[in-house]
Amino acid sequence: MNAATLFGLSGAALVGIGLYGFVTNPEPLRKILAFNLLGSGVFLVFGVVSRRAAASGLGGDPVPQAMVITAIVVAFAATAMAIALVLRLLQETGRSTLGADSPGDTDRVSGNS
Amino acid sequence: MISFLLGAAGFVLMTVALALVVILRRPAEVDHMMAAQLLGTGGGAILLLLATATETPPIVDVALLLALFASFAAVAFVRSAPGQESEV
Amino acid sequence: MNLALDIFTVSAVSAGALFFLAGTVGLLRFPDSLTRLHALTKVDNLGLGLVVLGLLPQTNGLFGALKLVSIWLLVQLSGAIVTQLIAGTVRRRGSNG
Amino acid sequence: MTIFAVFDIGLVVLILGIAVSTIAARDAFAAVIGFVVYGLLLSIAWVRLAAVDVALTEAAIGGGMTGMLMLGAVARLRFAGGNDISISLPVRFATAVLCALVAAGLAIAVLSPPDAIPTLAPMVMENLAQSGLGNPVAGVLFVYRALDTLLEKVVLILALLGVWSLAPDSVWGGIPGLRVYARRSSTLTFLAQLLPPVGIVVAIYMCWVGAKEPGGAFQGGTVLAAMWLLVMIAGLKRVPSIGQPWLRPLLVVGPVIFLAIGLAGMVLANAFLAYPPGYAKPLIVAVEVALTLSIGVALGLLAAGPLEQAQQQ
Repeated sequence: MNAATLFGLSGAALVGIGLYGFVTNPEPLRKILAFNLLGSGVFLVFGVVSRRAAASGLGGDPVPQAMVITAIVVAFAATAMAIALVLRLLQETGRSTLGADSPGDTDRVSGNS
Repeated sequence: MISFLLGAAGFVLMTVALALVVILRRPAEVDHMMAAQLLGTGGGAILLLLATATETPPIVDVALLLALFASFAAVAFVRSAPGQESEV
Repeated sequence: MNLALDIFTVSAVSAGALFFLAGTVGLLRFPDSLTRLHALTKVDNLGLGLVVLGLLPQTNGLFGALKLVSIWLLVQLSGAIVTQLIAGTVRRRGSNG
Repeated sequence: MTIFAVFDIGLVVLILGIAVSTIAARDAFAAVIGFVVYGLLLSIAWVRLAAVDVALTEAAIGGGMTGMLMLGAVARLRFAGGNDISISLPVRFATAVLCALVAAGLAIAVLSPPDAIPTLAPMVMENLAQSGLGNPVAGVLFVYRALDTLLEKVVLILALLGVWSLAPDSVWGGIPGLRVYARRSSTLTFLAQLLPPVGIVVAIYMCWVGAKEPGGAFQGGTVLAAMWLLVMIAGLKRVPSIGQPWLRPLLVVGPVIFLAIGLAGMVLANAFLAYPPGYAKPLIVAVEVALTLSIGVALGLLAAGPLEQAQQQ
């Protein structure tokens, strides 16, 4: 097993961990955090795609790398937007979730992340 | 030489990992705040060793950014630490 | 000449790595936050300094060496200040967790 | 080779451990600290994957900026209600099993590589010389996939507009609610005076070196944003209201120059976002410099958060 595969497997595990946190944590902020964790796991899997396609004297394929850089920046923008939504919700209702009786709504808040 | 530098990087990684486990398991937030600082120094040393071992000078730039953002994150920790609300 | 430089690198980097270990031991053993903070910053900065010193002969060119030293200076300065800030938090809350 | 393997396994175990502790942490503050540590560690992993460009971005954004953004929210949400929903053990268990299945599926995909590995790397390298750049990642970002890069800047600005639009009417056009340091602290002031000059040099260096080696507008811009935030947190500069006349032009100067060069390419090089032969490198450097400024302002304002105070006259 080479290094790329090892990091790819850890990326897969991170997706699992992030998904679990995203589903089970009731706080929206923790959900956003878990979603970021999930995202970075996906990026790591992409890193493996890049590393495997190493050619032309490069350490990795530059195309997936450029895509991951773009993805990190876009993920940051989405996180900022999601946090702004949560803070606005807190301002309006004094709570950071949308009612305990409708768990579907809770997901919608952080679905923007 | 290369395997020595890598071994040293692995050793520093081990000490950093141990320290992180100790820091993050303690209950006090103050201990948690040290974590970023620890990665600024320890992570920096690991990256510098890797840069020399793999003969990839650009990795030194990663160490530079790591150091810069570790202290930035530490300032963010201190700013948002529990107990700061009363003054705001 | 080359051998001498290599020996220098090996000894300095080893010493640096040992200081990192010492910092971790300090973190494990010291009783309160302030002393742990002390162990972390002082010892780890010294460890990084020794690693940088050891790597200097292995860099190619003056610019690379300058960059290594400036990283150490940056960590040293910002580390000292950030530690001061964290210690301030400890003192204000009167906790020594 | 074995030392590499031991190092990598240690790193992976550490990263996974921090990830689990982030999810399992008791309070949000500890979770965010775990996330920052995770981001900084992940940049070491990217170095090991020979993706130094990504490592730089991850250290800057994953470690520094996302942490700053979330910590601002943690302090506000500390006493928020509505977090008393508890999830029963069987549901947790079922979730864990399903998440493990998802992870296992991905792991199988990782372990079964395709027979012919699809790669565009040789094509990138073949044509890189024409652009005058030395860094293949910068080549992809600014030559082959320039449209993606342009749209990504637009996404940043749209997200910022979204954050601003969430403000109540009373503070419309006001000042972002960045949490500044509560106490005037001479130590923090010193740091905020010491670090920004270093940071600005690093940002210029990142931007400059990006054409040849890993680095570029994203990383440089993030450093600028971090330094700006540091100065504002220390209270040396006030957080500007978003109506400031200098702020909005700075925000769009990068994308506008990018777009203008792209449109000029339609006339001079027969394609949108194509560079006239021989002028590729100077044009790309010009775009990068403008983008660095715009990214710095956009990221800084995004991390500063939603509007909270009305503009003072």
